[in-house]
Amino acid sequence: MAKDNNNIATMIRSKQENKETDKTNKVVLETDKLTKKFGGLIAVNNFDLKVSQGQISSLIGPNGAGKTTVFNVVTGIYKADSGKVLFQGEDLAGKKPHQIIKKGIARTFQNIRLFSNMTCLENVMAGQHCRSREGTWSSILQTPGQRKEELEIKKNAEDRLKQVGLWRWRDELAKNIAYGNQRMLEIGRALASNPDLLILDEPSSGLNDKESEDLIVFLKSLVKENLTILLIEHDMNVVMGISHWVTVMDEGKKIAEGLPEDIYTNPQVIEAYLGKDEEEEE
Amino acid sequence: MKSNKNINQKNSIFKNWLVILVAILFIALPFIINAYWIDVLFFFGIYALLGLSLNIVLGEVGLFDLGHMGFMAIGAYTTAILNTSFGIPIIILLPISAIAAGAFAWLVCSPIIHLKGDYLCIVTIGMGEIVRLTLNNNPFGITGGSNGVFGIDFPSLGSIFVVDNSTKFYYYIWLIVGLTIVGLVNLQRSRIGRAWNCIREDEVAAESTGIDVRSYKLLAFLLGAGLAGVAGNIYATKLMIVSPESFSFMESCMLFCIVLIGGMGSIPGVLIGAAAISLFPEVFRTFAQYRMLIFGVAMVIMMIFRPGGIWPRKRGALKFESLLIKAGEENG
Amino acid sequence: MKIVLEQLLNGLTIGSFYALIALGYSMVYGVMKLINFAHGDLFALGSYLGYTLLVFGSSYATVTFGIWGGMIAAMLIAAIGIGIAGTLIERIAYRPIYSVGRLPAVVSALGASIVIQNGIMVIWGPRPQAYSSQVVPSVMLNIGGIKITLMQIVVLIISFILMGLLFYIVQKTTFGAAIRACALDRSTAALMGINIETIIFFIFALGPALGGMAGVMVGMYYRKISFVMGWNYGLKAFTATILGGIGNIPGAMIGGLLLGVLEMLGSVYISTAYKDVFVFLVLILVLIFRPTGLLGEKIAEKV
Amino acid sequence: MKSKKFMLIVSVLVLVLGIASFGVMAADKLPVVIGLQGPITGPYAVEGEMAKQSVEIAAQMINDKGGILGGRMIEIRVADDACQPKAGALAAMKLITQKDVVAAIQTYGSFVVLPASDVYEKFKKVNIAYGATITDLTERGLKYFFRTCGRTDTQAKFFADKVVPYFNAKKIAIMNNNTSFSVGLAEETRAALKSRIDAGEVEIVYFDAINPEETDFTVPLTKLRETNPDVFYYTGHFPEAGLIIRQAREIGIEAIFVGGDAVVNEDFINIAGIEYAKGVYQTQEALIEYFTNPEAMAFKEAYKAKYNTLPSSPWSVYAADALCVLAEAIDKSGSTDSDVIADYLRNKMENFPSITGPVGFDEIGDRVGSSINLYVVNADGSSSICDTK
Repeated sequence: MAKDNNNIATMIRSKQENKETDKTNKVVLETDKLTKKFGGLIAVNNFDLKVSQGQISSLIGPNGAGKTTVFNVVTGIYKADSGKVLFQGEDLAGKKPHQIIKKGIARTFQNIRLFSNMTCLENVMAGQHCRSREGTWSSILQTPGQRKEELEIKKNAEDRLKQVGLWRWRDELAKNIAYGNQRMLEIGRALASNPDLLILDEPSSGLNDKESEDLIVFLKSLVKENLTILLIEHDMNVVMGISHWVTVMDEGKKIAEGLPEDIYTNPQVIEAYLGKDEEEEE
Repeated sequence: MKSNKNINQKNSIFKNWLVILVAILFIALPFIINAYWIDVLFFFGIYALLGLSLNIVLGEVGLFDLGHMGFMAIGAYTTAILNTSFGIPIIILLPISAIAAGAFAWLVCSPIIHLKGDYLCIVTIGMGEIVRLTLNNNPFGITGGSNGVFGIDFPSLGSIFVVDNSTKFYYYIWLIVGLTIVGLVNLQRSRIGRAWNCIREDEVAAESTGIDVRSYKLLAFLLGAGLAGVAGNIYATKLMIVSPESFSFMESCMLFCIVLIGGMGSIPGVLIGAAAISLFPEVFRTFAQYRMLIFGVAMVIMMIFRPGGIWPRKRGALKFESLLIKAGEENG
Repeated sequence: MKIVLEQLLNGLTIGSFYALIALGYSMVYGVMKLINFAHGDLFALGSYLGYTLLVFGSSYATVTFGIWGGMIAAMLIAAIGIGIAGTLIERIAYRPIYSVGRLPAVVSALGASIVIQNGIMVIWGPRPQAYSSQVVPSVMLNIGGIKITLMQIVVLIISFILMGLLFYIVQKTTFGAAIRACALDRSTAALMGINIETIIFFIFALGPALGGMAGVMVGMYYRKISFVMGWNYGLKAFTATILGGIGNIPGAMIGGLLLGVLEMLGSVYISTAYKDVFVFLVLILVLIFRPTGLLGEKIAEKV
Repeated sequence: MKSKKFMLIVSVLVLVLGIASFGVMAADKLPVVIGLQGPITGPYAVEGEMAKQSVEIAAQMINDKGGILGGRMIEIRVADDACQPKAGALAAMKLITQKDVVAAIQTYGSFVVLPASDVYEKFKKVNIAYGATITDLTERGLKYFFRTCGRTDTQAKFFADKVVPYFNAKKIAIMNNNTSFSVGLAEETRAALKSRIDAGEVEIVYFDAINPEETDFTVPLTKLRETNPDVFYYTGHFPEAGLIIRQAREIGIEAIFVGGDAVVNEDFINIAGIEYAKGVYQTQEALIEYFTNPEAMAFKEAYKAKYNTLPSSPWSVYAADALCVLAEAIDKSGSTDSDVIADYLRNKMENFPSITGPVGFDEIGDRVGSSINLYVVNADGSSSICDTK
């Protein structure tokens, strides 16, 4: 554990160096007093979250804190009981998931949800669905426009596959590739929709150390391309290593937010999260 | 499944050859066989068309539809009633039947499309039964009750193109099946087909990937029903009579089997499934009352030994899938 | 008023048949997530088995047990026979394909259904058979102006006893708890030390056995049996299952009884010919507003 | 993998072709082949089975007498239509393509006869229907279509003109089972009664359909009971009729029960139980039991000898009739040509003594000279004719 902590400390240091390059603090995503109940259980309680443009924000908290529920509300899978979700100033209330991704929020899932019986390439091609528009008739008749668009989709998908390092698995069924690759494929699929904000639900869970490190490098490279990332993460190495901003959640409420180094030393957080749940990671 | 370019390339050529061979055989067949077998093959074509239409809903999108015959019935009765009462030519009624069946599907499926799996299944059964029972009860005296509607014309276009004998009907149906196959293969390779498959694989992920699940499910029902409506039109003109007996729940179950025996979402599979379901009973008619017994046993055995169907759809072959998209293909 | 009561009783009688058959669908579905399309035909087979027993064994059984005893004996033997048939079908047609998903099992089930239906036709012939009036007493009762047959009362009593018994087994015994556990989560149940094999054997024996008994009762109540009757009753019972919430055992009972009464209402207030249209419309409406049936639990989608 | 599939396809095609070649087998010179299209499988398999038995008995009888056309035997070739319109058209095609099939006896169920008769017509093959009574069938002006059974409108007229006065009935309930035959008879009856209704002599108090696949009819019957009819005319078939009479009596319907010509038979009595079946009336053209003409006696004897009972369906006897008629036409005209046979049947055949009495055909192919009677079931299960004048 001690070694880990050292590790984190180094990461924080390197983070501070990066600080200067941070972009403007324009807020991309904001939740305002968000509340979601399941029966009697209040999963998310008056939760406020801000995600700034071009940054990697993390949402952390012990199991059952309501992090994934926040994601699900933001991406439209659940409807909020009260409160607002604002994306680039626009209220997302009542929007369906497929409309929200079109607005520019793409996501991955905690327990990877790929289209298992489709190839990796097809998975990524499917990711571009909201960015393409050819209709039923042009598809049946295979009009030149449709053919052109399809080629573009394919070209983009191939680029994305190369970007996430899965080019060699392009024709393999998604269910047949290694777990770590599946994680990357899911990110690739989300990226294929050219999002402004990428929401990742525990991207490093199930990855080995090497893969985790690669993931960190990869996510950093994405931010350089002016992508905003919001992630739920349990792996403190990852959180501390890449986050610009950390929000801590417990029992549906926000208990702290701040720079990673502040959070790392925040006694409340340590008590709620690190203190209790360190052993439970994974 | 190894993704080896060379092998795929070979398969591609092989597959094309196979397609051409089968096509030639189908064109030549009426010159070899007698009228009875031409008719059998005609009904094989009808089942193939129906199987293809159900395959959109069941195979591509994974929606359990056990009332598909209801859509065909709408198409067939639209043709029959409009032709016998108003004398509208059959050819014009072909698209009208498709539209009527599609519109019906859209209307009835809109409120129920959110249902999951088996619940959707029973609702489609209910819908099919409602259609059949209503037709049987002769509402407003237009469906002729259990007698059905008879005296339907042949499809014709002026006096030059008249489909009036078994051979012509054979070519007629297989021409339409052929066109449908081309259209459906194109669809399979488009974003629409991909979206459908995504919904089948994982609805939540599909929705989050930007696919309007509800609309695409409805689209599948609409297209499937429309095609079934076309099949209904041709069926009605061939038999010159439509009666509710032809659209029973049992027939819907047989369509379900066509898709599953062939392989979900696989177009060659559907053709094989349709062949199995429509030719088998004819081949075994000599066994009289044992025929259906054998048929049932065959279905069970089939599923035990090839649960994925005879010719399941192959994935991982997107590279050579493009018969028409050739450019920029090899080096991505 | 009297008429309404009479109709209600009739509706309940036919509803109790539906309920008994629906239980078989529901139990199998609950544990296996499989629609056992052959179940309706097993019910018909039960009818024919009971018919043969009553024709050939009636004199012996009646001498030994009396007329009602003979009937009960026939029901029990038919139940055992159909229970065995049910497990056989599970072994042959379903077991080899559990691992490959649910859809192949649908085809296999339809195949099994066709086999049983046509098997009955081959063995007993295509003519409809009739339970003889010698073995089935026809006694009319007039209770406060309401005309009811003795057979109807017997059928209702037996059905309710059977349903009560099943309800007790499933809800109150450890074995029932095991079944319910399997229905919730088969793999976890297995980890908890529940023998899944036994449970599957049991549900595939008990469900069809109930159906078989319903078959004998239908034969005794209506007398006429035909080889295609399984398909009709099966479809109705399946509808009842869904109406109540598939996989839910009290749901199947309530769904069955409700369906019987609905049919009755439909033919009284709408039209006999449109009765089934009415029933299916009600089903669709129920599902639009309660997508998992009346007693079905709302499935919270885990994302 | 691929080659396996290829093999599969090839083998399927080989199978198809192989079987196809069976169809074009060379015709055997000796026997005269008559096709029988009937529902051998499916829900009405019982009708197909009996028709097959009856026709075979009739053929046997003719063959025992030395056959036709100077010693040629009659051979029956059966095609199953499962009582489906589609399969009906296919079965017709199957018989037609067997070049040695001279003519066909076809099938049970008007909605199957309709498409099948069109096929026969197109290929100029004489076909005689035995179990299809809806009026429209012969009204289509077909050249090769005949039927040995009667039409629903004759029966309806008989009910209106003879049965209603016989019982001196005022209130009439009519129930059908939603099959084409049954609805046809019910509606023709209503039409036939129209003049009396307009004159205020009778009243139709109940007119509705039931679903024959059901087993519980108490609800519609209770409705019927409330209308308190004098005569209850059921135009459906025996399987559900047995249930209906029993349930009707059990809920207290006292009305006279009259069945259409598909109601009363042995199975009906079994299902209803004799205590309810006795006293049931039936409008019926030809119950085989009552024919005492030598042809019928011989047929009954031969049938009983082989199957130990009489055919329970009224229709199968007409199938046997059709065979006798065809045999006669072929024998007398000395030809197996369709046009000659059709011409003989239409123009030359008159009062040919067949099993169900004298047979002749009118211009549109309907049988002339069939008489309808009212029968009543006796306490021992037998029936006797009522004197309706």
